[in-house]
Order: sequence, then C-alpha cells, then structure tokens
Amino acid sequence: MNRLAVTLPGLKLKNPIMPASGCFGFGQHYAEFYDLNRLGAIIVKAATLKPRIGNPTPRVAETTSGMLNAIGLQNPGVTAIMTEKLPWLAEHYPDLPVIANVAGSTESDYVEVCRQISTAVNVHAIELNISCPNVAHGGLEFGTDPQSAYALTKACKAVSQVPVYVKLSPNVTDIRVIARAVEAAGADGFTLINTLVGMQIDLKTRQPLLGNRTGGLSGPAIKPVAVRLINQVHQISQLPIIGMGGVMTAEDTLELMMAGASAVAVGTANFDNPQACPDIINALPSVMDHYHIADLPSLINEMAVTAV
Amino acid sequence: MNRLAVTLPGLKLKNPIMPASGCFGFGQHYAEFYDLNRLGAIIVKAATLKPRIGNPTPRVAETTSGMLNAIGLQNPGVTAIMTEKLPWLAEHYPDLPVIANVAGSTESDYVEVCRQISTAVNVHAIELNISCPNVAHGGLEFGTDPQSAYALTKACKAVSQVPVYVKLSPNVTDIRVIARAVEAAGADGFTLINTLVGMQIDLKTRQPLLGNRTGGLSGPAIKPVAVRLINQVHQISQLPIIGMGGVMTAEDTLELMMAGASAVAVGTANFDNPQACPDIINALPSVMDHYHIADLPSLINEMAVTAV
Amino acid sequence: MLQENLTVVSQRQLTADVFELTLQGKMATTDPVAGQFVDVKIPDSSHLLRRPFGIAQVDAAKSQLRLLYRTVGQGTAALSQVTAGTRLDTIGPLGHGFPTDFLQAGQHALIIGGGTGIPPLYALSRQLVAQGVEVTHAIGFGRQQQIFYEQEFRELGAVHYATDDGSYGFHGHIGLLLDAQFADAEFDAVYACGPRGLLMAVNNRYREHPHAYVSLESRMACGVGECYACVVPAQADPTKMYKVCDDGPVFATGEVAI
Amino acid sequence: MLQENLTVVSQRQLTADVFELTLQGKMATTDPVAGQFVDVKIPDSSHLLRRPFGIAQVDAAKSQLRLLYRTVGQGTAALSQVTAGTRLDTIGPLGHGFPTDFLQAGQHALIIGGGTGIPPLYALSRQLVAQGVEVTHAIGFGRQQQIFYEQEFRELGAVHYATDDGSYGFHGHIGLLLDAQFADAEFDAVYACGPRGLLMAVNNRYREHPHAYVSLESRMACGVGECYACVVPAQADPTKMYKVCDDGPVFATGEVAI
Ligand SMILES: Cc1cc2nc3c(=O)[nH]c(=O)nc-3n(C[C@H](O)[C@H](O)[C@H](O)COP(=O)(O)OP(=O)(O)OC[C@H]3O[C@@H](n4cnc5c(N)ncnc54)[C@H](O)[C@@H]3O)c2cc1C
Ligand SMILES: Cc1cc2nc3c(=O)[nH]c(=O)nc-3n(C[C@H](O)[C@H](O)[C@H](O)COP(=O)(O)OP(=O)(O)OC[C@H]3O[C@@H](n4cnc5c(N)ncnc54)[C@H](O)[C@@H]3O)c2cc1C
Ligand SMILES: Cc1cc2nc3c(=O)[nH]c(=O)nc-3n(C[C@H](O)[C@H](O)[C@H](O)COP(=O)(O)O)c2cc1C
Ligand SMILES: Cc1cc2nc3c(=O)[nH]c(=O)nc-3n(C[C@H](O)[C@H](O)[C@H](O)COP(=O)(O)O)c2cc1C
Ligand code: FES
Ligand code: FES
Repeated sequence: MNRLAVTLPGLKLKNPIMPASGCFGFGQHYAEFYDLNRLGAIIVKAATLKPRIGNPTPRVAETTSGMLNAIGLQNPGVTAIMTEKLPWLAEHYPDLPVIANVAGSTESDYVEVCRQISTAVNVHAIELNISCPNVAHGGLEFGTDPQSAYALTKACKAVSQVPVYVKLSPNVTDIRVIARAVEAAGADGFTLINTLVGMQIDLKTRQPLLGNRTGGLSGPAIKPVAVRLINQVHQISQLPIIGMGGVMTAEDTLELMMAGASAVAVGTANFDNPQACPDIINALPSVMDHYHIADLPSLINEMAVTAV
Repeated sequence: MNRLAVTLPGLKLKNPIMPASGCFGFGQHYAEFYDLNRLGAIIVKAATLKPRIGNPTPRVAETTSGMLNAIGLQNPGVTAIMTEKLPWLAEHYPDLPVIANVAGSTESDYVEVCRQISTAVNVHAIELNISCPNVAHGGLEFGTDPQSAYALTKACKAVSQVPVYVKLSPNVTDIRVIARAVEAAGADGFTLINTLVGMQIDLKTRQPLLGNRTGGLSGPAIKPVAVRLINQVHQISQLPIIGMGGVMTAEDTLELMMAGASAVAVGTANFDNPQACPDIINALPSVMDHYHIADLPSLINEMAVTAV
Repeated sequence: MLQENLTVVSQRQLTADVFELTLQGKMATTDPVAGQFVDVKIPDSSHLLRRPFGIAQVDAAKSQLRLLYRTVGQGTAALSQVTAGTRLDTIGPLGHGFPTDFLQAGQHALIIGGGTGIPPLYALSRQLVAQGVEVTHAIGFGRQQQIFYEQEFRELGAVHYATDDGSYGFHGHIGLLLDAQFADAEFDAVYACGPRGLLMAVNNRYREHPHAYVSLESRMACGVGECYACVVPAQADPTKMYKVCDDGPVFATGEVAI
Repeated sequence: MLQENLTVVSQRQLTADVFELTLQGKMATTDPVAGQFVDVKIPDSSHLLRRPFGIAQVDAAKSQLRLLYRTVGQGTAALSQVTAGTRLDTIGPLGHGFPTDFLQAGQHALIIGGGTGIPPLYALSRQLVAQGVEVTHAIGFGRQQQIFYEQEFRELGAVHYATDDGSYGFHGHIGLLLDAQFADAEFDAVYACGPRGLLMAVNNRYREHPHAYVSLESRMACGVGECYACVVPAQADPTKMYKVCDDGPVFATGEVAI
C-alpha cells in the first residue's frame, strides 16, 4: 500500500502534495527540473473569462521569511487556457490530476469559466478563488461576505462537471462564517489560506514598492495563521481541506494535516527551491516514521475524530 | 534641534522609540542592560482590575521569523501596579513617559482601570487594549465590533486624566470600520497592530503546542501586515498612530513612519536583542541621512500630506 | 547580566546528538553560580528566540565557558554547525543557581541528573568538590551510547548510572535507581536536573528535605524576567506564579508544581 | 536549466561595493550564452527569493563561472560574506542571451554598459572577440572610484568611459557620450545593459537598428517563467506582456516598453 495516497472529492492522489495556484503556472518550466508525475496533483494559475494583463510592476517584494505579490491575475483567459495550457499538461502528463483555479469580477464570469473549464479532460476539480486580494474586483468581496460567497458557490456548483473547492481568505474577522456559507451552498471542500494583505514601502521613494500598493503575503511567515485557520474550519465542518500557507518541508506538511488538512499545496517554496515539491514528497516517509505515522489516511482519520 | 523628537497627544518624546506592551514588562530587568532614559517612552505590560495568573504553559512558541505568545495578560492587578511597578519607574526614571496598557473583560473593568491608572504621575497616556487575542474575554470582542469599540472608548475617555490611544486588532475584515468608530468616540490616537491569531502544532503530540491552543503572532513575519494596516488607518484618519509590528531596525522604524506612524513601538525584537531599542535609536540619525530625512516631524508632515 | 558576542573557541561532538561548545568572553570572568544559564542567539535571522543552556563549566582564568547541548530542533542543529572563530551573541549569566553556601567541607551531596540535564550539574559538582564537599552522582540515560562526560563526573566522585534499556549500569529509570540504592542514604544536600519525570520523582522523594533543589526548563521569550512566558505555579498556591528564568531555574523541592 | 550547489572558489572585492564571485560546478560546463543569468539562493533562511545575476565569465575547462555584483541590499550584503568552500544553491543558466550568430569575423559591435550592467557584457565581449568581431565599449559610471574591470575590457577592444562627475573619461552620462563620439559611427551590432535611463537612451537611439539589443532587469519570483512577476509590456501593444526572466532578459530595441 502507498502510505502517501489520499483521496478527496474528485481527487485520487498518490501523495498529498501539489503546487499552489499562481506559484507554478501550468508547470511547463518546472518540468525542466523534474518529472511532474511525481506530484499528487497540480493547481494551475487562475483562469478568468477574458485575458488579463495583470498589475503594474514591481509585482513582487521580498519580506522577512515571506514575500508579497500583486500579480493581478495575469492570464490568457479561459479559452487560451483550454486550447493551449491544459492540453499541454494532458498530453505530457495524462495521469496528473489538475485543479483549475477560477477567478473573476462578477458572478457570471465565475460561472462561465467554471462551466467551460470543468469540461477539460484533465481537470478533476475546481478551486474557486474568492479571495484574491490583488485586483479591485478579484473576488475578495465574495470571500468576505457570506451571502455573496453562498450565492457564488451555489451558482458555480450548478454548472461544474467536477467537485468545487472554495478558496478562503484569511483577511476576515471570522472565517467560520464564510466557511459555513460555502458549505451550505454545496461546496465539496475548502482550500486555505490565500494570502494576507500586506504592504512594503520603498524607503527611497517613500511610496509603496509594489505597483499595486498592496500585495498578498505568503511564505513561512504566515504558516502559523494558516495552521490556525485550517484548524478553525476543520472544527466546524466535515468537508475536506486542501491546506496551504508557508509549507516548505515534510514537517510543515504534517503540521497542516494535523491541523485538519487532507492534502497540502506548496506555493512560495517553489521560488525558494524549484524542487520543493519532490523534495517534500521524498522526505515524507522518513519524517512520518519519525513521528510514528503509518499512513496519511490514518492520520487524517485520527485528526477528524479529535476535531469533533 | 533634536532630529528625533516627536510630539503626540500627551507625549513629548525625545525619540519615537518605545518598547511595546508585554515585551518589556515594567523595564526593571532591561534596565540592567541600558539606561531606560534612552527610550522615547515605555509602554508597560497590560493592567487589569484584578490580578491575573494568565494562561497555561507553554506560553510561547517560535515560528519562522516570528513568535506566538499566549501569556494571557498575567499581571498583578492595577493596585499592585500603581503601588509597586509604576512608582519604581517614577523613582528611577522620573522623566520617562509611561503609556499604560489597559485590558479587561467587561466595560466596567476597563473604565475602572483607566480611572485609577491615569492618575499615576508618570502615566502620560493610556493604550486601550481592545485586541488581545489570548484570553476568552480579553477585549478582542471590543476590537472586532464597532459598536462595542465605540462605547468602550467613550466610557474610558470620560474617566481618563490622560490621552487615550486605542490599540487595534489586525484580525478583522476591515480595520477602518473600527478605527472610525474609535475616532468618533473621542480617542486621541491609535496604536497598531496587535498580534495576528496563529497556531503551532507539536508533531510529537499532534496537539497545539501552546497551552492556550492559539496565540498571537508577532515579529518581522508580520511587518508587511502592520505597514499595510497602519497605512490604511492613516488614510482615513488624522489621529496620530503609534505603529508596531515586526520592527527590528531603524529602517523598519522609518518604514512604519512612512506608512503613517508618528512613533513606533518595538516588541518581539527585545527578545532577539535586549538592546534593540537603544540600537535602533543610535542607528536612526545615519539611516535618516542615507534617505535624506532631515528630521522626523518633517517626515511625519510629508506623509500626512501625501495620505490625503 | 551581560550581552556579549562570545567567540567560539571550539566545538566537539560527544555523542550522536550531543555537542560541547567552548566560548570565550568577559561573561566567563564574572564567575556564574552553578545552575545559572546563558541565552544564545542562533546565527540565522529566521530564529528570533534565544536558546537557553545551562553553564557546564567556567574557566575564569581563560575567560572561557562551556555548554553541553543536544540537537533537538532547528536551533540546536544550526548551533552544531558553528565553527571556531564564530561570534555568538549571548546574554548571561541568567537566573538563580544552586544554593551551596550552607554546605561545609566534608558534608555529602547527592547530584541526580538525566540526559541533557547534566550540564549545570557538572558545574555544580566541580564547585562542590572545590568546596571540599563529597559528591555522589546518580545519572540516567536512555541507553549507553547516549552517555557523555562519564570520565569528567567520575573524577569528581562516585557515579551511578541508570539506563532505560539496561545497556549500562542499573536497568530502569532513575527513580527506580534511587529506590534501589539510595532509599535510606542521608545527604546534606540533593540537587537534580533532567527531564520532567525525574524532577517530579525527586520533588516527591525529597519534598521534606531542607536542602533539596531541582532545576527546571521552560519555554522562554525574554529570558530575563519581563515577559511571563516561562512561569510555573507555586505548589502551595496555584495562583502564585514563579518565573523560571528569573526566580529559577533552580527551586527548592516542594516550592513549585512541576 | 539546472539546479545545483555551486562551490565558491573565491570572492574578491573590486570596489567599495562591487564583488567578484567565482563559482564551480557542472552549470559552468553547459556553456551559457552571454546575457543569460543565474538565480542564487541567499544563504540565510529568512530570504526566500533568489537573486538574479548576469553571468560575467565562463571557463568551461575549469567548470567555473564568475559573477560581478554590487551590494545594494540585505541579500547581496549576505552574499558578500560567503567564503571559499561555501556551497551556493543556484539555478541557471536562465533566460535568453544576446544574439550574436549573425555577426561575421571582422564586423564591428558596440557594447554600451553602465554600472553593474556590465557583467553580462564582459561575457559578451569575450565571446565576440573569440568570434573575430571587433568590439568597442562605451561604459558609464558615477565616478572614477566605481569603475571595475577596466583592464579586462581594455584587453578586448577600445573602451570609452563616461563619468557623471567627470572624474574619469567623458564628463556626463552615457547618452551624451554616445551623442558626442558615436553619433555617426556605424556598427553591425549594438548591445546594452545598465540602468533604466541608459536602456531608454539606447532603445530610442537604435530603435531602427536591425541588430540592437538591450538587457533588462525586473523583480522576479520564480525566475523561470511561471509566476508573471517580471513582466514588461510590448512597446507596440501594452496588453502584450513579455517575461524578462524567460522571454528576456535580452530584447531587441523597440520590442518592449522600458
Ligand atoms: C534554563 C534552561 C537550561 C537549559 N540547559 C540546557 C543544556 O544545558 N543543554 C541542553 O541540551 N539543553 C538545555 N536546555 C534545553 C534547551 O534550551 C532546548 O533543548 C533548546 O532550546 C531547543 O532548541 P531547538 O531550536 O533545537 O529546538 P526547537 O524545538 O526547534 O525549539 C523551538 C523553541 O522551543 C524552545 N524549546 C524547545 N525545547 C525546550 C526546552 N526543553 N526548554 C526550553 N525551551 C525549549 C526553544 O528554545 C525554541 O524557542 C535548557 C533549557 C532551559 C530552560
Ligand atoms: C536578469 C538580471 C541580471 C542581473 N545581473 C546583475 C549583475 O550581474 N550584477 C549585479 O550587481 N546585479 C545584477 N542584477 C540586479 C540584482 O539582481 C539585484 O541588485 C539584487 O537582486 C539585489 O538584491 P539585494 O538583496 O541586495 O537587494 P534588496 O533590495 O534587499 O532586494 C530585495 C528584493 O528585490 C529584488 N531586487 C532588488 N533590486 C533588483 C534589481 N535591480 N533587479 C532585480 N531584482 C531586484 C531582489 O532580488 C530581492 O528579491 C540583475 C538583475 C536581473 C533581473
Ligand atoms: C506569486 C503568487 C501568485 C499567486 N497567484 C494565485 C492565483 O492566481 N490564484 C490563487 O488562488 N492564489 C494565488 N496565490 C496564492 C497561493 O496559491 C497560496 O494560497 C498562498 O501563496 C499561500 O501559500 P504559500 O505560503 O505556500 O505561498 C499566489 C501566490 C503567489 C505567491
Ligand atoms: C510576549 C508578548 C506579550 C504581549 N503582551 C501584550 C499586552 O499585554 N498588551 C498588549 O496590548 N499587547 C501585548 N503584546 C503585543 C505587542 O505589544 C505588539 O503589539 C505585537 O507584539 C506586535 O509588535 P512586535 O512584532 O514588535 O512584537 C504582546 C506581545 C508579545 C510578543
Ligand atoms: S522568559 Fe520572560 S519572564 Fe521568563
Ligand atoms: S520571475 Fe516568474 S515569470 Fe519571470
């Protein structure tokens, strides 16, 4: 038996590790470093209905043990993604489950992208990004207001051919309110956390360094916030969670799973180390031995019991 | 002229640097490292009406470039603070302005502590802690609900002999709503940010490491969040801000001031380096030269103009 | 209490995971009391909290002090990589050490240690021997390969080892060794440092002893008594809190709830 | 594209803030194109983003490559502390370098550089000279003391310096030097790397030149073309974005909006 295999709605994964959306594009260039079939799955860059050129540069800044990004959802639009990007993955990695990250400005945008992208052969699930802090209408309104989150999730669920995971924002007073709304609307799972809103000031210009002024904070700096929010959602819902936020190592992966995640996405770590995902996957068995974890499903079950 | 001098309601400071509440106690032991008269001011540990024993241990955990704490407002109560702690400071450092941090579970607790502590000779201002995430009724309810924040601030203002600064929580969807309520209630200024809620899990026990399960995240990891929230509050209010969150260096101090702070508190850095405050104060003039800043009041004025 | 950049004189690996670090600086000339500790900054900027270590040995003439530590996590792992010449930002000596003034030459002290609890006990044992006090050591380890500083302790007095797996000395934990071999021995002073189980056993066994002391560990932030991170409640009154860093790390038996 | 722990062979300080770092590893044997860069992990765990540096020189026989960098912030400051023997986690060679295939022996290329833009130009100049191309350099610095690699460039061809304060060579910025001395010179190829002002000047002056190229800098996260951090809009169509790390860092003049 494969100790690392985990199963979530729509996703039979040989291991729980997947690159996080926006930190791995569609994987082409990372495929020069390693065989993407090593991954449990891949969450691809956000798709919007129309192409988007994104925010002005600079789009990234380094912070202590973290980074800010304000890419602004640059992407070629759902049509190009479905005719170029996803087929490339399907051709080269037919067995690699893809989770499509969907973003938009209006409910109808989201719905249309979900309708289309969920028909792609290799898209096994959708990650509804209602928490992008980096564009004026990037969904964060949906992610901070329970009514909108409910309506959007319900509408997207209705048209999607695959399970829908909703990506929650940490930038809220009480994440449980949003989680409950999303669950009530029929979501199949959660992914969390998206980035925290942050800013860096350029001392030379005395102005915000990022072109967009603010950006999303990610990386190990935010891991304690991720662990807490994952745990908080896990305590009030039985839905599976794909956890993310600052994961760099196999230990971090287990920490998020002990908090309540059933699988784990790796974002910023890819920039620090392009082979972060396979390195984590390789390290998992011995780290699991060290902490007496026979296999991941039993860990997930144990945590599900203790959460109640 | 002293380039570092700044003036805020109730506070004529020879420099903008002060230890943050809870990270310096009442200073006695730090006085073994350096002369506390070097400081601009000192924000002392939270005072509550009754003594508090605080949370179960472990109370702190290290995180990447940050730390979690769940001290739980351990303090000997306002009476002991006024008869032992503050007099010690008044005797040894009669010219050192003290900002008293006030916490409580009920509005009447807060009011009573403010009434008493604001009469101490060396207390020049109050910091109303409506954002402690580490006790069940530690004020975070006041800090996340605008109505309660308004009522509490108004009541405390009414009985305080010194200006009242309200300490804002970063754990909210929109900090401006709270800031506006507090300003409308007559606050003299803001302090921010308090800690972000976080958690660490002990892989050996698979349980939260802290006795309190969750704790407050502080240190350089959160500085981008602090900069952003200070800037956001600065944009909607003319009230002065004492900024804090991850400050380790003179550069960090200037970054928070460029975001909108008029003075800066240093918390976690004291643990990393007990001489963090004097080191920052010493470094400020040359760093200011490097960035062509003649003096801090002119920087504050410049940022006030550009915020509008 | 000083903050000083101590210079690494040498680093030596003693067992699979125990290292001996020799540091030089003015701090070593202030003659710390055995049981006091230092708080060392890990030379990697992502670690903000200092790491506390008991002072295992002081050579004031050479201005050197020695730490003995086990690599348990990221901080100690990083520390084990530092080489001679590196400067380590250190504060100390911190806390209150083991009281020894009451002992007369010729009196007899029992020192009870386990694992990496033994470093401050080594300093203590040397100090007692210098005072003319006779010293007996009871030291527990998981298994033989983990033992370090055996020769050093044997030079100071009798040493009784207990190992959990019986690979060396007495088979069983240190509490059982005490039962088996020291049940009715009388000592003028008893000192202990080690894992919580050991401290609880000693605390119970010697609660009424007028001069029995335990040294505690606790997670710390400031290390100097100002943050209330490291507290432990009084045994008699759980609403009274002691600070391990400042009131301790050494407490009389019966004083605190372990 | 490789990820490799390169070994530091030597580090040498050239000016108050410019360092030469020689690294050894397989990456240096893959014969990067001049203008390609490497992305180096700063050996301190609080820095997550790699730092991009142009490859200044390759010695494939010794499997060595050389970087020249200026200390501008925390990452380069930390880098300047590393000593021989340290292993630096590096990815590369990255991006698209300067096109040179079209040049014939005996043709003439102009190389325009400023400050720390010159490292990839040094690699380029060596490559061109090896191809038999004649090379003229126009290089700008703030002031004389900042100049580095003067001898190295002079060995490859004529070098014209411009300094902002007139302390060496032409008095004024490089655009003025080009106006004054190269206004009607004809070159078969033009290459530039340096500060934004220099690149804008070159981009304007040589917009119609069939073989004029500029190398850009941009803040990066992935460095390999997957995160869209480093983009620059096409000059002709601001809705078309090029990635500096992957489509660049070298672009033909007129191609992107600088
Ligand atoms: C007064 C005192 C004296 C000590 N003397 C010694 C000694 O002489 N030799 C020795 O090997 N160890 C000693 N310890 C324990 C030592 O401090 C820890 O093993 C060390 O801090 C672990 O750091 P780490 O980064 O490797 O572990 P991590 O688990 O990664 O550390 C994470 C955080 O937890 C803290 N922490 C972890 N374990 C402990 C612990 N047992 N006690 C206190 N804090 C802990 C760390 O300081 C750090 O803040 C002493 C502890 C105290 C309080
Ligand atoms: C393709 C390319 C090639 C380069 N080649 C060289 C070279 O050969 N020699 C040299 O001295 N410099 C070169 N640079 C610039 C060099 O990358 C920066 O000076 C360096 O990253 C600054 O790091 P820091 O930590 O010292 O500065 P900080 O300002 O502390 O860095 C903070 C963040 O901003 C980024 N950053 C800051 N300045 C720049 C910049 N100019 N370009 C891109 N990112 C930046 C850093 O990488 C880091 O992520 C090149 C840049 C690029 C994009
Ligand atoms: C450069 C960058 C781009 C991102 N783009 C997206 C995106 O398009 N859609 C999305 O849902 N999240 C996006 N994110 C958020 C990540 O998917 C992830 O939720 C977050 O970075 C936390 O994980 P980490 O700390 O491992 O990076 C992006 C993050 C980064 C750093
Ligand atoms: C150990 C510890 C104790 C704290 N206690 C208090 C407190 O009693 N009252 C309060 O308002 N804030 C308290 N804080 C929050 C700090 O005052 C400060 O707002 C926060 O730590 C952010 O600043 P920093 O990153 O510089 O530490 C505490 C923080 C720490 C780390
Ligand atoms: S560690 Fe701060 S009081 Fe003990
Ligand atoms: S840096 Fe990621 S695409 Fe260029």
